[in-house]
Amino acid sequence: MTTVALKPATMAQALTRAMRDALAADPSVHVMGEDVGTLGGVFRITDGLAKEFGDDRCTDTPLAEAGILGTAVGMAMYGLRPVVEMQFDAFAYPAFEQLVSHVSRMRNRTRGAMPLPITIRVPYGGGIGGVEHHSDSSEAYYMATPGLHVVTPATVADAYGLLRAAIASDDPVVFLEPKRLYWSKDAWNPEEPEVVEPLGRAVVRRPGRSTTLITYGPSVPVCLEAAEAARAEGWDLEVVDLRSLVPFDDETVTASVRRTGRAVVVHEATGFGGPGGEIAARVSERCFHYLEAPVLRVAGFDIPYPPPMLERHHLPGVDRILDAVGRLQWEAGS
Amino acid sequence: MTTVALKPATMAQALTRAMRDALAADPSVHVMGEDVGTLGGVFRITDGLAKEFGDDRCTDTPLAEAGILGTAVGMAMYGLRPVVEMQFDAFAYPAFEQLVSHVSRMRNRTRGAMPLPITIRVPYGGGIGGVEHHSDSSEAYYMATPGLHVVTPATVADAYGLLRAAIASDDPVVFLEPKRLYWSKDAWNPEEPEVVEPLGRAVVRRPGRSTTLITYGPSVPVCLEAAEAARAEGWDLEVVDLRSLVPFDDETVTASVRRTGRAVVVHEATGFGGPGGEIAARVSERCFHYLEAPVLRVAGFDIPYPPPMLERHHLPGVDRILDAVGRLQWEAGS
Amino acid sequence: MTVMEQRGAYQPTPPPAWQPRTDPAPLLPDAQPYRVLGTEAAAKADPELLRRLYAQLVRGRRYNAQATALTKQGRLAVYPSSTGQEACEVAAALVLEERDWLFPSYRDTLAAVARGVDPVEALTLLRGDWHTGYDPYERRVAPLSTPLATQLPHAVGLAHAARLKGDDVVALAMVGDGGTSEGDFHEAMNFAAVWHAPVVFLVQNNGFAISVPLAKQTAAPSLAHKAVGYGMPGRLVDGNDAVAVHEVLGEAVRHARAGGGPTLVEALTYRIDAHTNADDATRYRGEDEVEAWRDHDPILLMERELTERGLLDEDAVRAAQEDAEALAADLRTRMNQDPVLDPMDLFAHVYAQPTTQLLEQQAQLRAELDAEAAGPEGAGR
Amino acid sequence: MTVMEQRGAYQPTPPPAWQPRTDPAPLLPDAQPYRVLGTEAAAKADPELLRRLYAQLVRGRRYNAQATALTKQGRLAVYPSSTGQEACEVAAALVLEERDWLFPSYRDTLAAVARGVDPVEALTLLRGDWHTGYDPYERRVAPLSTPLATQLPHAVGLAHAARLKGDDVVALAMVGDGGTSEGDFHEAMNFAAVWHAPVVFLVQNNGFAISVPLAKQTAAPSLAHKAVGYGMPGRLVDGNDAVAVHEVLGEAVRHARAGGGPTLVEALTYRIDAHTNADDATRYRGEDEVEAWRDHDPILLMERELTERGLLDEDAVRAAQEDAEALAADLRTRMNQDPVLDPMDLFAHVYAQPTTQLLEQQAQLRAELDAEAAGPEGAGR
Ligand SMILES: Cc1ncc(C[n+]2csc(CCOP(=O)(O)OP(=O)(O)O)c2C)c(N)n1
Ligand SMILES: Cc1ncc(C[n+]2csc(CCOP(=O)(O)OP(=O)(O)O)c2C)c(N)n1
Ligand SMILES: [Mg+2]
Ligand SMILES: [Mg+2]
Repeated sequence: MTTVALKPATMAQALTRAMRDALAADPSVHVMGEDVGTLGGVFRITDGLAKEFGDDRCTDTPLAEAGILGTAVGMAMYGLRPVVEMQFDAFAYPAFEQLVSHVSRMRNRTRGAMPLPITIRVPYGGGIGGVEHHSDSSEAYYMATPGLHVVTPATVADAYGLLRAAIASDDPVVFLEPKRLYWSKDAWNPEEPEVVEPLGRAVVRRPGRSTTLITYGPSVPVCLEAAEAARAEGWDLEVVDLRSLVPFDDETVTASVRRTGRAVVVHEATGFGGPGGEIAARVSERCFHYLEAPVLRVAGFDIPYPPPMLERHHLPGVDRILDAVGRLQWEAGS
Repeated sequence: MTTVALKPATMAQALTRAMRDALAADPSVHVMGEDVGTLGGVFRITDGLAKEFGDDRCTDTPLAEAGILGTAVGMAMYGLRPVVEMQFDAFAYPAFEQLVSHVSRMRNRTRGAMPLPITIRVPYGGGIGGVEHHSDSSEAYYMATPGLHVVTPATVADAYGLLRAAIASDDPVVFLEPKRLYWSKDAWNPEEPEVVEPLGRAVVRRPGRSTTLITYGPSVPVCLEAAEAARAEGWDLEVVDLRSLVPFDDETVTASVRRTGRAVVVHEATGFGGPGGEIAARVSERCFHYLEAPVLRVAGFDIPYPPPMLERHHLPGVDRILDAVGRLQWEAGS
Repeated sequence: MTVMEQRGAYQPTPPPAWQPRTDPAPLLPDAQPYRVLGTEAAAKADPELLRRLYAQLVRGRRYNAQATALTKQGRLAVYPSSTGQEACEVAAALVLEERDWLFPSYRDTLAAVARGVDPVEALTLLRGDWHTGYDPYERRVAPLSTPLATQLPHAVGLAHAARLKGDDVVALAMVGDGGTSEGDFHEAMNFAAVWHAPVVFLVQNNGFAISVPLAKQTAAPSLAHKAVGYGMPGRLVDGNDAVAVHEVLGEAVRHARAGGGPTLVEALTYRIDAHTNADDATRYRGEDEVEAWRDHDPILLMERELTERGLLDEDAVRAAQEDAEALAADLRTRMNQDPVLDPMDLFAHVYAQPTTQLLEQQAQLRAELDAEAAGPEGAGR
Repeated sequence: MTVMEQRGAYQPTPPPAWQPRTDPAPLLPDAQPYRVLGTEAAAKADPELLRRLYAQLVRGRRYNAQATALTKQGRLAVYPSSTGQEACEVAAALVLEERDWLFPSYRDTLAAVARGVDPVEALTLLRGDWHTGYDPYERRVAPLSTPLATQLPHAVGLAHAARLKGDDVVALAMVGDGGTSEGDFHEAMNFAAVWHAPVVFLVQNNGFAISVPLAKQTAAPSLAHKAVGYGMPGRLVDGNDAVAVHEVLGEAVRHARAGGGPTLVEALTYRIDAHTNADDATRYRGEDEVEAWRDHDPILLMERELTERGLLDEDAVRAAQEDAEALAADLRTRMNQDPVLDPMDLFAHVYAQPTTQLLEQQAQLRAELDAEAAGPEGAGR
């Protein structure tokens, strides 16, 4: 336990610090992407890295996402650990073939001879008033691609710890950064940053007894807020922050739902074919005899991400979550 | 009812015939892709079309999938109905950005002013001894993309009818052709081909009472075989062929599962994050009080598609399906 | 004869008899960008055209200023200004016939406006009330494209389709220097050349892709040198010289319309403002560099020419300014009204027919909104 | 100084003072492909090299024939033959030092074999027992790449990484004419030039991408003309002239190693066999065309030269043939044995540590296989 006083820090600062520490600790770590050097990234997450480590270690690339990820593959083949920034969620799509056909499969293809320790940072999700193509939640694509880790922090400390763990991982990690939490603050001591346990562990953010909210990334604070609001209804909600979508922490999730008997999966991504389908399906499978009511999902609608002025209608908010929780209680009573 | 004698035809022939009839019926239909012209496609699905309609109507494109789909978008903007062939499942990935960022959203983006009636034919799935990148089941990616229809036939008649319906649709349709059913035969009269009802309707391929197998495409014949084999165990399985993954026919599926009380989702695609998650989740949600046991999934393992000599271990076969069905019966008895 | 067959048959030929498939020399750009203003060529320029371009430049500059001001007032979510690039924006719009198509990138709202799109509708995307605010078929302007270079194959496909239908329609597609690095740029150029499609590619090389300068984007002698690698002509033009851009683009459009195939035009220009209002350009470039380009400003160049030739009287200046102010005033007024939004639109245009699932979701939102409207009690749980 | 900074700073310059960033002239390919055999240049060629290349060509041809035969015997799932292209395959392997890297495409198993990869391991992908059959680090040969052109950025990244580490390693990447149409080709070329990476791109223009002839693939004067658009030299070579290919590639490799940056080499060659054993080439090309190329066969050209110069005695011919036969016999023998497969491998290499989910699935398969092994009773149904 540290005795240093905790100062509030933003998730953005924690991410920057994680890359800085990784660059300092391991000469094979290289940061690359569009505008990550001189500018420090459009979200300033790589701010100062080029200055401190030089543009060979933090590199402005040409504007071509497949090229960025494809060259990162080659760099990883030669023993480097590239940390790639995709400028926005939707701008990772041009790199999809490299991701699916190579990044995710190279270890398997070569029977383990050629692992690719690449971290692919993707600012994702909505709620920041972004115009079209700047607010996608694309995690379903990554979850459906074996060979990738898919990780997303919801707190400042996790942002640091999970990014360090991602960079240290010998497997490729898609590291999804919830854009709208970039400026969220937590008490966190950047002088003694906490390194979290290995990737793949969910955490109970708030213990509760009546229903489990299963969520991750940008929806974690929303669920915590909903849990607070639910007290007025007499509901004691448990909030599980998955942190890692792949690998999936069945143990933590199953234990929680077996305890509460009810579950709602909450995420911003489109409902149909989205991450919640997998989560709800495996919870239903593993907790069938414990469930008092069906596992419900509160997700983005099955529509392309809406324009800024309408996004509030699309995003799962406290009310929609409480509605779902309410429907579960009714089911139980029926 | 037709009185013409039915001759056996292959799914490949039905698909060719569907394009031929569409080209003949509508001058705005254009077929395009790699090797679709002179060669007639690597699977010969476009055989004879360039000869009959000229290379302006059936065009060999340069080797660039994003270019193919991107130019098809422009052609559709000008009132044509492009029918694009992606040579293999994994070779559709380079076109992912065009598909997700434009094809799926153009109607929405323009408030309906600019629909894109593009059919994207993708031979998919395994079981044909294909080397790496030739056997992917990529439907989860398409299902997670609002704005696309996702359709896949399992019979010769459906191959014709659904492809005609896809080409006639004013929305973009990802038309997934199960490679290993290309040479499957059915009694089908090419002189009087049957046009099926609108996209989006599942069909009960085999009625049964004890459990519903929910499946599509290449797994339909496997499920039918499993249903036959199950009679030996005294199980009467119903087989639902979804035909259309998007839109999803909740009505047919829900009705079936409510009747049988048990369900197994079967597909080749990777289990985790695959189509079965969505299907199982929505079935569980809608049939909760009717279910005697959890909805199970029999799917490909959570691994990159294996090499030909090992693929039989990966693909859901009759035994694995019956095992799952067996587990459900046990659950009910417990 | 089919459109496809016109390019002739192919015989792979063993090297002793091998010949280049076309003569590369005419496809290479000149060593210096083409210029008209301030050179001898200016004497030949049509005074009417000069005046028209001048008025459009003034109008464009004002439009950029007004749109930028609207971001400060919170009326636009973001605005990527084309200040300093008005010559390209305006010329791209003016060279086209009504039946032609313009494919703008996200920075090119001005080109759309110069082609006749209502500025409020052109700015809808950046205001945030909907994505594309105009009907693309009305002025034949494709939706503003945010994913870089992805609009280029669309332009090729559209031009090709028009040719297949026998229409003499040309598509002009706009892209930035950064966008040329994307694979879609390459694929579009190649399809255009192979299909001999009537399309003109206008690269506005404004020196930067956000913070990334051209030297980190390409090592080519010029971006116009890419053309020969596709078998199409590459042209280099002073992008701040509206007359030169108009002439080079006009030639390319006529060439395309006449069945000569595509052209790649690189216009050398400069982004005077930051990338968008949200960007801080001082992080990556010095003010001296910006100053050098202010001396080469498109309006300045035009004014000099017009003045020297005695073509710019006070009336013309006043008329141009009044027109520009009218545009700005109208824009201001209308953008200061809150847009009327219908959340139900979210579901209306996903498919031709909404799916049952979408209808369910629409009903859910409807109910939520009704509850919200009914006040805290109605909304209560 | 950093690797990145070496290219110099950038100043966007208003057009009156604008200059091309490099001189395009030296980047353009010659009008005719470079040839040595049968020309005066041949006199200067090292006899030892000629003999070595000859032996490798004979070996390569035999390898192609044997691999094709194995498809007929059901021992290979599919084989994309490089018959007729052996000069490129062999030269690509021979120009490299041990520390260099080769990035083959799916057709280039011969190049891998010529670099020392065990043929059985090189053919694993096409046999179907695993994907990559060899350890890429053993001979520094990247996995054969099936998705076209996707290996090119890998080669650039690896070469760049080597340079960052201070190693004088060169990467040579192979791609077909069809592959040049892909966006990844463009992005790789551009990254290589901007990063000044020590990489050599070898395009084997064999006239076809499956059935699609070059004229439907590009309208460029030559594929080598693409280089100038990236700011790297483009070279055109007779791809059936092993000495010429060896020389041009060797120069490019030395240039890259010395810090001169990347080169694009287009080798004009011809795919004598069908695309693969599963293809029917008569559907899209005539036998006369194939015949013309048989007269320009790489082995024939080399034999002519060696004979004329009295460098080819019976012993050398016999030695080459015996070596080739030994390779073929060994390949035949080993490929006729059923490979030993472990289905558990399916789960072993998805992640560094298998996930709990994968361990569950592995256990499931293990149980199924045990039941299967126990016979119909044990297997249940
Ligand atoms: C595919 C894609 N990647 C990244 C972005 C993010 N982005 C928006 S504008 C921009 C720079 C564009 O530079 P350039 O093409 O030169 O156009 P300019 O902004 O100078 O007009 C970037 C990287 C994007 N819009 N699309
Ligand atoms: C991205 C991608 N698209 C399509 C294919 C299918 N395909 C395999 S080989 C081939 C033709 C390749 O032609 P070329 O690049 O000229 O190489 P060659 O076969 O002549 O050696 C095609 C289209 C593929 N492998 N990868
Ligand atoms: Mg720019
Ligand atoms: Mg070829």
